[in-house]
Amino acid sequence: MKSFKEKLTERVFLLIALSTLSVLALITVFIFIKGVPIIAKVGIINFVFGMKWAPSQGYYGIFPMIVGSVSVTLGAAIIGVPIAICCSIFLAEFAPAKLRNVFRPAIQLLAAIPSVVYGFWGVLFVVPMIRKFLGGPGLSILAGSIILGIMILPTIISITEVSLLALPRHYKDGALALGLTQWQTIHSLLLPAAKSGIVAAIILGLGRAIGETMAVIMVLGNAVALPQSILDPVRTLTTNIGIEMGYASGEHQQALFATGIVLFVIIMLLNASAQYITRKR
Amino acid sequence: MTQKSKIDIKGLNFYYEQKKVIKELNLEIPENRILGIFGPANSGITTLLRTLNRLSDLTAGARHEGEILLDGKNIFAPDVNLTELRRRVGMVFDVPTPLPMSIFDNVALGPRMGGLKSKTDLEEKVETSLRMSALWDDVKDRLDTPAARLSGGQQQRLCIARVLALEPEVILLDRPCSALDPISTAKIEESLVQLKEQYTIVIAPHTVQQAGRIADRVAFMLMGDLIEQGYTQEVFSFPKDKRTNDYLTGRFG
Amino acid sequence: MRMNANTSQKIAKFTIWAAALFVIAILFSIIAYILAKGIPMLSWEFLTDIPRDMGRSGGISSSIVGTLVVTAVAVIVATPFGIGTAIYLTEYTREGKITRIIRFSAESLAGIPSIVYGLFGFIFFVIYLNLGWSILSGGLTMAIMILPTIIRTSEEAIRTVPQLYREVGFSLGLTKLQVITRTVLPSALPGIVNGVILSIGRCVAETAAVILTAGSALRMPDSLLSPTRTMAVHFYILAREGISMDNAYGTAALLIILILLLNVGFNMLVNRFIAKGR
Amino acid sequence: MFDFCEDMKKGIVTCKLLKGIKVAGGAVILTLSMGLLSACSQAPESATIIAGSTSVQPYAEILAERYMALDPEAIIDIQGGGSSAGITATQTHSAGIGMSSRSLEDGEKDLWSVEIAKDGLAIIVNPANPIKNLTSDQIRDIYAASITDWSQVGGTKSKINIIAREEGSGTRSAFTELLMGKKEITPKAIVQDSNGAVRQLVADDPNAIGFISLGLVSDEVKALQLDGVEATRDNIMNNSYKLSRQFLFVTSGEPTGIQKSFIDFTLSPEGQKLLSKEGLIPSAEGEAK
Repeated sequence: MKSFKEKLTERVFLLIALSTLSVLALITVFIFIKGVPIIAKVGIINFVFGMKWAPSQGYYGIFPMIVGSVSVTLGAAIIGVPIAICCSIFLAEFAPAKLRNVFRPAIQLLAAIPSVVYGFWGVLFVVPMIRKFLGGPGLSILAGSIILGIMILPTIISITEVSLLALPRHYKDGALALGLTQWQTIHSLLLPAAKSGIVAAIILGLGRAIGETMAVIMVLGNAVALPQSILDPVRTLTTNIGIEMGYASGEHQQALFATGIVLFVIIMLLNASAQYITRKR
Repeated sequence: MTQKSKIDIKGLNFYYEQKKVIKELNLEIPENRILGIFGPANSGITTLLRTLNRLSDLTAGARHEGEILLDGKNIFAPDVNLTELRRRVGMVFDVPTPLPMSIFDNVALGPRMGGLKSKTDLEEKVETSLRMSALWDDVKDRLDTPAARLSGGQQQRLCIARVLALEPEVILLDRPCSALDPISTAKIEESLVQLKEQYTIVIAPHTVQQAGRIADRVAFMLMGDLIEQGYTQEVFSFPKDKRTNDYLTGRFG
Repeated sequence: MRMNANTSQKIAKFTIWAAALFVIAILFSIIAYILAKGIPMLSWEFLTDIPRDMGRSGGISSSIVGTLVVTAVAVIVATPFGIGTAIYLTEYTREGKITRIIRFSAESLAGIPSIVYGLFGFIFFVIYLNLGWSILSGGLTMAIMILPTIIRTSEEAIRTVPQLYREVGFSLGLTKLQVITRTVLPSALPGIVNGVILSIGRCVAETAAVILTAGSALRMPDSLLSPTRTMAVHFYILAREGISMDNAYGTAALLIILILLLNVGFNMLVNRFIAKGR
Repeated sequence: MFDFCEDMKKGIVTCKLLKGIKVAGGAVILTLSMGLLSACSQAPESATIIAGSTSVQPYAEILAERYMALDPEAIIDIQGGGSSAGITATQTHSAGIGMSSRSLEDGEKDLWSVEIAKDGLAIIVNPANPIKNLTSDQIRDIYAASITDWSQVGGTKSKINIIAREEGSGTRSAFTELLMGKKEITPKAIVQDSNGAVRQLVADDPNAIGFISLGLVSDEVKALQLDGVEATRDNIMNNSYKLSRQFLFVTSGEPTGIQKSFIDFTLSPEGQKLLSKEGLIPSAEGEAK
């Protein structure tokens, strides 16, 4: 029999555990309460697909920013994912033990560097390089993609490495015993076997990229027009909030919360799909 | 049996989910003696020991039939206080399990959690327990060092001391020496023989020889069945059951 | 034409090594650059003086204090909730609907961008609870932000505690709560500390969420309701407004050093525990 | 490993949804009350909060720093938030003094306000850019993207990189008001969220054009003449350079106490000298004193 005290303790722990749920609910409720009125007023189609963002004139269309977020995130994935997967293969299969013990904390450190420092570094080195060698203002989708591509490395590397290391040892032994080279083993056996983990890692990395604010404010240029090329400046959903929140009031502020809602929904969809993929394993 | 029995197991059946691991077991455990229960792996011995202080409750899907009487009272009765039962029936595991704290705190943990607050009382209890498990001389100068720094044999004697500090009535030992070298094993066996003056000891020895060296009585289990029990000398010299004989002479196991 | 197996092996090996070295090079270049520019700025005066003239001169003591206190509030609030949740998930329940809900919530919280936390903290703590731009608003917002990290690392740490430890506890006559606090948590401590250190790093580095909740006031905070400007925010404003690049580098260098210390400190901690035979 | 929990089966798993909601509600209340509790346990001191325009903010910080040095008892907190937010905060009494870099609109006229200084707006380009002068029309056409190449205004042939401030910024609205007329700033313009960032970018990019506070113009960038008039303080004071705006302090009702003495300090010769040193143009009200 469980004593009353034990039951009470259990309830207390349950209550604590439900704090995550209640906080999530609070966040959802407050962001929605603040943002929904303006969406209702403008109309969801006009808000999401509107091409013009000019709060001072009452235009609240965030489509260019959705395009901005998507293009920068894709760019980050194109740059970051191959490097990240190489690095996790390096960690899981190639690195000598000594190097691994240096490399892993280094990746941790990469995750710990403040995003403003990344942004600053981008302004100092990446943006001028682009301006000099590729033309345009430098502040661009490309600059943002490079910075974000680096920033998502730790997320993707650590999760991919874990899913590579979680594979049964005999997969590798078996393949090597069949005379496959190390690389053949990795790309024909290990990578496919760890596929769901890698996909989840990439999705979480994309989530990080789409949610990053400070670094991209500094390197993206934040123009509210649809970009024509990767050298054009662009604004993302996060930077729209970050750059204008300081000044906004009234409807303008509501519109920024509404931008937050759109961001929130995108992130929740990404999370849910990452969780779904991991569960399915 | 002339000896007073401390524990009386009656018609015990034990299941994990659908699997029956102890079959219709009847066994009396004598007071102030060492009972060795031996047999090949998967005979249900560990389960039996874990049932005696109801640690088996922790395993999902475990259930039982029959009763186990401790001093005449069924430990499965609904009003049994588990905490108290486990204090009366202490357990030492097959690998040394020092907890991540100092030597002193390891031994003092049980009494402290049981409500003993006085520092001097605790110190006295720790010393007595460590003396009884023959560890005191090794560690008396470094009681506040982490227990993990002790050698394997010392760790296991620490675990015995930790159980002794609870002042239990019965001590269960599940292959306590399986991870130890012969010298450490000898020391522990020596302490056990001394301890039986005050305690009832049930040991699952890791070798038949160990049972021979220290047990007063032995029981042989096979696949969940109790095959044979009796005084150590009798069972070892003149096993009644062929399977016992086969096991003792090394035909299987 | 099929590539020869050995050639492909060589190319792959080269590429993978190159990628790894490239990443290290980037990391090194960022850190080295900031440190080279910033360390000469670090002086006793810089660390102990409050910012003067918008941060153009003087030091950053009020930012250091602000950063530490915001972080402390966040960690003090989030840690009990995080560990408590981890305990509930591992010790008190089996996998089922409730754990799924809790895990889903925690993982969702982990994915929410910091700017959204900033929006929430602003509307909830700053406006709704009327805490104003303050250390408390910033700290509580950060607490929510780091909660999932602490839950996940604590849960992982608790799961790796051998079942035997629990059995030892029970066999010593401990109650369930005593088993958890006396045997499980101490064994899980290194993992939990890891989570807390990761979270501290996250608080120290965060900009978007704190700028909207803790404000950007420069003066030395004197209560939890004072607004403050954390070091990351101070760096952002100094560098962005072009107020003083020297002081911006100094602030960034201090941030990087702090983060390096946290990481190194943690690794040493882990090694010490391993050395102790855990 | 996790299925070893004691007596768990009967417990929570069967917990009904209703109960769950009740518990979740409890957790919410717990969180809320925790916040409130911590709020109440800390008696806030009577800090005077000055909030509003981030253009005014740095100057207010300098004023407050000096003011607090003179009167150590006084505590003044400066917050950004933008002109509109600052005005709203003043109306709702959550800020003692509002800072505005735009003039008051209808519905805000009930507030008491005073001009603390004037700020010039400089049109800046990279020092390597040969252009020295642009007309108002040319600037308007550039920002409306009907002129897109420097060669169209007499420069070398290269695309113009337009840099603007963000929506809601007082600097942007002043620029729009004074120069753009009915036209809009092109959405293709790069947007930066501070004077410093605009200046940095123009300093780095030979093809860029931007606008910042006159006081923040440095050697790294070149301020253009507007319709042939040099962007200087004197030209602003004699009204020949037309790009300037007011910086206002607003209070709800006639200021009293610390608000009054801080505003008095701002308008005093010492306060005005501080602002002047930072590149602002002294307020007419200050000179009147």
